[in-house]
Amino acid sequence: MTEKNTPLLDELEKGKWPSFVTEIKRAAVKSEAAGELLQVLERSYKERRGHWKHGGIVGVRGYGGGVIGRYVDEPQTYPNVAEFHTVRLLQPSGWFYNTKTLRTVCDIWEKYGSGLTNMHGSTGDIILLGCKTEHIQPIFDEFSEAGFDLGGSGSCLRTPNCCVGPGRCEHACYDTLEACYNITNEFMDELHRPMWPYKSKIKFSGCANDCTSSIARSDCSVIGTWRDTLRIDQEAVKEYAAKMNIKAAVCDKCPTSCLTFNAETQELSVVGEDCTRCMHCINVMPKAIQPGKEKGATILIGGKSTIVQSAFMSWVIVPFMKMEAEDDFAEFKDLMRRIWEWWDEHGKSRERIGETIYRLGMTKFLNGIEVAPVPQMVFRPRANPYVFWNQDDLDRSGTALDGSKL
Amino acid sequence: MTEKNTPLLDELEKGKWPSFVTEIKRAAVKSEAAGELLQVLERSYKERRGHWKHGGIVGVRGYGGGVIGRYVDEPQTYPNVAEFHTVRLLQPSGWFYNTKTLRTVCDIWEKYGSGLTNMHGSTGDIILLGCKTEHIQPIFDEFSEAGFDLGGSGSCLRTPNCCVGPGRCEHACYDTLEACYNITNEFMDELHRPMWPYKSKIKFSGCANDCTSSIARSDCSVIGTWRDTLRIDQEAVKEYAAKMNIKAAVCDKCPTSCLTFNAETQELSVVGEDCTRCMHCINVMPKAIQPGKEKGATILIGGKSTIVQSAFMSWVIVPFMKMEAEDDFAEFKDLMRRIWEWWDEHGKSRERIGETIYRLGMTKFLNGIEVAPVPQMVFRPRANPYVFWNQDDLDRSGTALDGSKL
Amino acid sequence: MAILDQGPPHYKKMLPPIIEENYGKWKYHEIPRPGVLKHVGESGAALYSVRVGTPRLVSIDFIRDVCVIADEYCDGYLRWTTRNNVEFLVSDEAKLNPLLQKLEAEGYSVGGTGRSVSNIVHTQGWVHCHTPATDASGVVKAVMDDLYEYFNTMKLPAKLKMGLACCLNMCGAAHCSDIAIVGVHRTPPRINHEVIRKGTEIPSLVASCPTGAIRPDPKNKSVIVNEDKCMYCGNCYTMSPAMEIYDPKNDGIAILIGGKTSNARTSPSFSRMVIPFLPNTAPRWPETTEAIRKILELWIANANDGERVGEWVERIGWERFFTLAELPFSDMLIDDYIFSRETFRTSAQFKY
Amino acid sequence: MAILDQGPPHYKKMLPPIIEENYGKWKYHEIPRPGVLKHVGESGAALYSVRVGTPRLVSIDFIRDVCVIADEYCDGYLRWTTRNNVEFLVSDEAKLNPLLQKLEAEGYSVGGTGRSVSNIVHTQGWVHCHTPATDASGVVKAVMDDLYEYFNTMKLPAKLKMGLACCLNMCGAAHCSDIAIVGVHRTPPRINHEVIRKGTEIPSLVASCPTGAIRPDPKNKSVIVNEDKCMYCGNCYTMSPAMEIYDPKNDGIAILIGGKTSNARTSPSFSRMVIPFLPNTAPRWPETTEAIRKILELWIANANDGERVGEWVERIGWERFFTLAELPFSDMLIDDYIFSRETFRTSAQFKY
Ligand code: SRM
Ligand code: SRM
Ligand code: SRM
Ligand code: SRM
Ligand code: SF4
Ligand code: SF4
Ligand code: SF4
Ligand code: SF4
Ligand code: SF4
Ligand code: SF4
Ligand code: SF4
Ligand code: SF4
Repeated sequence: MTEKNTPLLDELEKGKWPSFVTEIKRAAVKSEAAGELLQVLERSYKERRGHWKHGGIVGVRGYGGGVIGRYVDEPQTYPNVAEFHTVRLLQPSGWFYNTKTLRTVCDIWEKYGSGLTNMHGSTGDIILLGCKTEHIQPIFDEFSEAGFDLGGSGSCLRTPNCCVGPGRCEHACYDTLEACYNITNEFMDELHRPMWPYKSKIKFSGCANDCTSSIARSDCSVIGTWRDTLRIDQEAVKEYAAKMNIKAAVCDKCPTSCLTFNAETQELSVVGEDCTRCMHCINVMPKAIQPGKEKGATILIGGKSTIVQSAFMSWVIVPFMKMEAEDDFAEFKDLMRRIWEWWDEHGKSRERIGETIYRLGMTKFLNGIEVAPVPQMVFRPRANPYVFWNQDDLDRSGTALDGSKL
Repeated sequence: MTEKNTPLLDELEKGKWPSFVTEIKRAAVKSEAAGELLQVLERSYKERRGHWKHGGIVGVRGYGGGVIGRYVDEPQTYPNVAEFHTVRLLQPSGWFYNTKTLRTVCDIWEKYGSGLTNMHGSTGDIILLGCKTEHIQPIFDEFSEAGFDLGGSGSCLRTPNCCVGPGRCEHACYDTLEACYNITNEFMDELHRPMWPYKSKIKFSGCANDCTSSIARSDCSVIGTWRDTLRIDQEAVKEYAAKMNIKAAVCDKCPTSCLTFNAETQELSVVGEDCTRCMHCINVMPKAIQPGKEKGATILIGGKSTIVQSAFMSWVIVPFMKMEAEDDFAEFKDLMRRIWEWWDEHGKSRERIGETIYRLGMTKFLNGIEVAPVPQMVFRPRANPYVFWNQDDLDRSGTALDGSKL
Repeated sequence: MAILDQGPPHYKKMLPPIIEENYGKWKYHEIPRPGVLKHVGESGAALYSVRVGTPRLVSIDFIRDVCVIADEYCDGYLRWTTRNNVEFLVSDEAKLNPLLQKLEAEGYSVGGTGRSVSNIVHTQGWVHCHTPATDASGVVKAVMDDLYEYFNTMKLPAKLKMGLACCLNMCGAAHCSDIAIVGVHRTPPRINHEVIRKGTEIPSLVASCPTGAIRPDPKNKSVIVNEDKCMYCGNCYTMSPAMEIYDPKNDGIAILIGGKTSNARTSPSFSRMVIPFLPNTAPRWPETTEAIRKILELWIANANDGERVGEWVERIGWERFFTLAELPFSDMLIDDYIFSRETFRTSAQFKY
Repeated sequence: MAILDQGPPHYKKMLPPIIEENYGKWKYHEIPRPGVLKHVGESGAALYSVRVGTPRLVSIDFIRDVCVIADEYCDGYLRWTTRNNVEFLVSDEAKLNPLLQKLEAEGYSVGGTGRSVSNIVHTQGWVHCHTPATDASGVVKAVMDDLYEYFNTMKLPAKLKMGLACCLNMCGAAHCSDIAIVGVHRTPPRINHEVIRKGTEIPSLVASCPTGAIRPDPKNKSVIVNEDKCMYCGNCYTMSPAMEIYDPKNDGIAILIGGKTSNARTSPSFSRMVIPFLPNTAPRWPETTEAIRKILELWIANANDGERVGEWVERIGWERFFTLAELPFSDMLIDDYIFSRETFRTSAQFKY
């Protein structure tokens, strides 16, 4: 390995925050590719531009994605990163690990790759950063052997992810870890064999705090909620009352003003039907308030980032759905199949589902997936009177000249 | 005049609200056209459809608009309304009249027309409803003689209107009556000779209560406001305090929570810089609170109704402009000329200015009319990063590789 | 020879002396009783304005009648409001009650001030326009008759501003009203190819369609309408008489609510559709009057003090409104036009 | 032969016994000190999670190091968070302090809980992508170094969630962050006609441009870019390597603020641009760290208790924010894309 100066990058080893430069240097001790990456990067820092080319198509037998091809723009100068592909591995739900599993990842990656990883990629995968084309298949084979599988890339279902949920959170309204695991497994074909207009993402958050940012980061956002009324433990309320101003910190910030703290009785009451389950009061007083008993999730569709039509946030399609392992998440899976089918049929190439729905109208989408419209889907009804009518509706509502129904 | 049955319309003479049917019948006593209108209308009520055709081009010498051509679809059956055109007359500012003027209107209209009017049209004109083609010029000549002029129609400046303002309202922040009068006179050519892509409207409201609904109903909305802080008369506050709950009715409803009522001192205080001049507190306590001293108007552009791109409300272009008769409203007139010029150059046929700005971007518009962007123009900045850069800006902000400015 | 460009009559000639004297120097107002405004100047002078409802479509006899009254009680001065009400301008307090008695005796409707229903801003309808989907004056008459008790009292939670437009051109500017009554067509235009060939500018006609439903048919020297794309806005008919769109069986009324234009408290807002269709049951539109009354009474029963319709609905949430109003929600109420996205609920917050 | 479609490793195998036992039965949590979460189950059992910052781009040595620690203090169990922090899962309270001491001794960064700055969600940048307008890891390092005092304390008004994306593809999903750092190009793509001719699918390339700036040039078997229409999104470059868009002199960073994704109190919201450009001054981006610190300190000084950045700005108004922040407002910050209309101030309400 050639030792080269990296004065600019060295600046990024200063300071208190852990340094990725240090990490690359550590990898470089064992990997020439990692060493060369450092040089390419130093050059980028000097020239203020990237040096990677578009990825060609690389992959493993049987799958259409899971590996991102990457090539340096001057292969002669940097032969060890001439090919420097990324392997995406499906992470365990909630990014829980035992050390044995992690060491297996390290060992296989040490054998074939740069020794560099992202824990984790922004979509959720274990990202193995930098390997040669010839090693892709062996890497996959060994990981497969060890119980791993590839994540998504291309126009397919991307690797779903989920919040820690019932694993460690009192707020979880459904089993995010199981849902993510079960549903990822259900849609293996959709994940591994790109065949849609574009990518599609699912993220599972156990409650409206949305710790996976699913509403912004996924085409389908599954956000835990409840149908009945939140539960208040008045004893615990009194304990909180002793140390905080419940009215100011909780009641006054409730978006629907449906909480009242009675200073005299020291009791907190809620108008259940007005609560929009925003989680605020529960967040501030987790010992005293908890979600209702009838739990499930809201399903929202359409989230994505900026390109092309603007960033979209997901919007409500199903206000409340039971999400139960007992019935194998059947209702959700069934819905997703209908949604993807509709999108597959109507979406243009490189058009995310949110954009397709926006282009064709929510009405067409709802009809297509056979979901009945409810006011929860919108903040407010349309302001324009540009309604489409079909013959059925006309027949039902038209009036003959004598005033009788048609 | 043939007496005919109008059983359906007769139903609309019942009830407490004054009846337009009664009015048509009154006119029908003297006007055969009004009598026939009644019959056409009865038929419309029976058949549930209109019986008027598209207007042809009718008008007076020297003007391109001011009269709306209207023809019945069965001229043989209804010869007296075969031609039934509308004449639009410019109303006096604020729809103030002396009875002499009104009688003049009646007399001339009795002579030539149906004797039916709209007091007033939705844009503001005196609407004279129904006359023959041959009478248009004589009607105009006589009205002209009597000091009247035609209003707008077609792709021109439409008849501006204004609220009662300083004439009878304590809230008026500028002289709406004078502004409307003066500015209408200034733009006589723009009003009488259609030459733009489409219609353009101006409405003048003396304060943010916007009693002309200018923000929704006009391409240019001139809404009175002030620059300094509203004025509070603490004695009057105390009087109100005796009969109402100031905190609940005023302070709690202030959109910026900038009002505080001190129950002890019975005094009301405002954080002037936080006030957005919404008028609420002044509306509720007009004896105690009044606008600041430095008065003027906010200029907003783009309002229009539904067709084509959706209804638009006007948006802020100039947060504060002095509107003074002393300087002949020079700044405003100058701005309007620049705005119309830009629109005339860039607007498509039948495209309201709000739509042109939306299509081309506010940036292009602001540059075109040489108005500097300020944050008051938007509720919030852009969410997408799709910024256009020009060479000047690049030159100012680019960086050479050694880190120095370009 | 007519004088061109002389502009409107000068308003100054129309102002009663009390206004000339107190011009721009009004201090405050009170509403001593429904329909009567008392404006007090810095000088202490008091002007009483008595507001009288009109059908807007009036005969010259009506105008002459009010002139007679104005001469007797107002020194010959009166005005009209932005909502087509007459205001008698009384400078002499002694004449106020006599005027009110006179008006009562003659059957005039005094009201429309403060927390009341005022006159409905409206349009031509079958009386004078070529594109209406419903009548204007008739619907307004039916609705105002029904709501009369709210015109001559001030017992509403807040002002109620209504607008009616007989077609989507919205000449009644109903798009920002507390309650908007909008005439709607519901079937595509019927093309009269003859008329088109006789001189319609086809490119303009094609361009007029907001949804791109019209395309040229060069073979026929006419156009074709893709009926699936048409949402019956009638803009093509405005452009060309060849695109007749009225349809007695299917035209009718849509109700939108919750708009406002004042900036008081909340920013101005658009009205939102809550009923996509009510039939054109002339002469008295009972379905429409009933639907409006129901919404209005729900608002009265549920709004906080001073809350306009839209402020109330926004506070409780539109989903709750539909439950309370027992109105069916359908896909027709979901926006699918250019700015639809901002109406989609991009939030996990909602009521059931 | 590899097994296909076997899916992710089963999470159940990764859960420490205390989690298995209290799965779905957690009762509440506390944050005893920055970086430490204490979750208490209905059973009374307590699980301590110790959160440690990472650069995300880590070597296998790093992973092995944390494994050693997890073996010693956590029975071999640990997890990563949605923001790329490691969480050591301590079931035995006795091991908590020793673990914290160990982490301190080894130089790990404990923090990121509650009202702190957590790790910055970010992307590849110059390390591994072909379209970046700036680096990812380097900027993050510079910013986190600068804000370190807010990572290992909980003295902010509320949580601060940052995101970085090195190009408009926004892989860092920065579009709904309290503070978003976005790499931006500012000059149009340079067309390599050779490469296009060699096999770019021209219709797709043309279709890829959001503003319609690209049109086919059949004569040259290539395309033409209307530079006036190009806003440098780079989508064409994503489609085809022939449209190179990096530009060392003009690439840089834009700052957007005020987004959030939680539904707590307010609905999720997009971040909004407040600084259109800061230069790419590698290796430590001082202009960027300074700009962010200024905004952050302004927020600290002015926000109410518990108010996220966007909640604060919406309360005071964006116009006031620009005044307080002393940031220049320019036309670049005014939206001119599809949903621009909803950003225009259609109201007479504003602050000066
Ligand atoms: C690796 C990763 C960034 C990271 O450092 O973590 C990544 C890297 C790339 N993304 Fe991404 N995206 C990654 C998460 C995201 C996310 C965030 C998320 O999933 O939560 C987004 C925004 C959310 C969304 O999906 O809208 C995202 C939005 C995009 C887009 C724009 C998509 C759009 O519809 O707007 C592109 C462009 C494209 O697909 O052509 C893109 C494309 C790319 C490509 C493949 C570049 C390209 O055009 O070929 C990048 C490969 C870089 C490389 O060579 O390593 N990436 N990408 C993330 C995937 C890791 C993983 O699998 O765990
Ligand atoms: C008379 C009047 C209604 C009334 O009963 O008061 C009216 C009547 C007509 N309007 Fe209007 N508009 C009238 C005020 C309005 C308003 C309200 C306003 O000005 O405050 C609007 C909505 C505000 C706006 O400008 O956006 C309005 C928006 C339209 C439009 C749609 C314009 C748009 O950009 O969306 C059209 C269509 C057109 O211009 O082709 C239209 C067209 C028409 C035409 C000329 C029909 C046509 O297409 O030929 C109507 C003639 C009816 C007739 O024969 O009497 N009218 N029109 C109003 C004018 C009276 C006056 O001068 O005082
Ligand atoms: C006479 C008139 C102006 C004119 O030049 O003709 C007028 C006159 C007054 N308006 Fe108005 N407004 C008039 C149309 C409007 C309109 C436009 C409209 O109705 O189409 C609006 C905006 C409507 C909207 O928001 O949708 C309007 C929104 C207001 C408001 C704000 C109400 C609110 O809280 O949202 C006030 C303040 C108040 O009443 O507290 C106000 C207040 C007033 C005051 C109290 C002002 C004053 O101190 O003199 C006047 C008596 C109001 C009353 O009737 O109780 N005026 N006012 C208009 C009477 C119409 C009518 O005959 O009913
Ligand atoms: C560990 C993690 C989930 C995971 O599966 O990895 C997590 C865990 C918790 N979150 Fe979260 N959140 C996590 C990412 C998020 C995200 C997504 C993100 O950061 O990209 C969000 C949405 C961000 C946004 O709104 O923009 C998020 C919004 C919240 C909120 C709402 C905050 C607010 O008021 O807006 C709460 C409630 C609270 O803290 O009061 C919350 C609360 C919590 C609680 C207290 C839940 C609990 O009772 O266990 C956990 C500890 C929070 C803490 O750090 O103080 N969590 N949380 C994530 C830690 C990321 C990190 O390393 O910093
Ligand atoms: S989204 Fe809710 S359930 Fe999931 S970790 Fe966050 S707070 Fe807990
Ligand atoms: S969850 Fe939110 S809406 Fe419901 S009571 Fe608590 S703070 Fe209010
Ligand atoms: S807009 Fe203002 S100034 Fe004009 S009449 Fe209404 S309240 Fe008075
Ligand atoms: S005018 Fe409006 S914003 Fe200003 S103090 Fe009064 S209520 Fe508040
Ligand atoms: S709303 Fe339509 S139908 Fe009614 S007057 Fe205006 S253009 Fe004519
Ligand atoms: S009615 Fe409207 S949508 Fe239908 S064809 Fe005509 S212009 Fe197009
Ligand atoms: S944000 Fe852009 S440059 Fe950065 S990793 Fe994603 S695609 Fe590549
Ligand atoms: S950079 Fe974006 S806007 Fe410019 S040509 Fe390419 S796709 Fe079009």
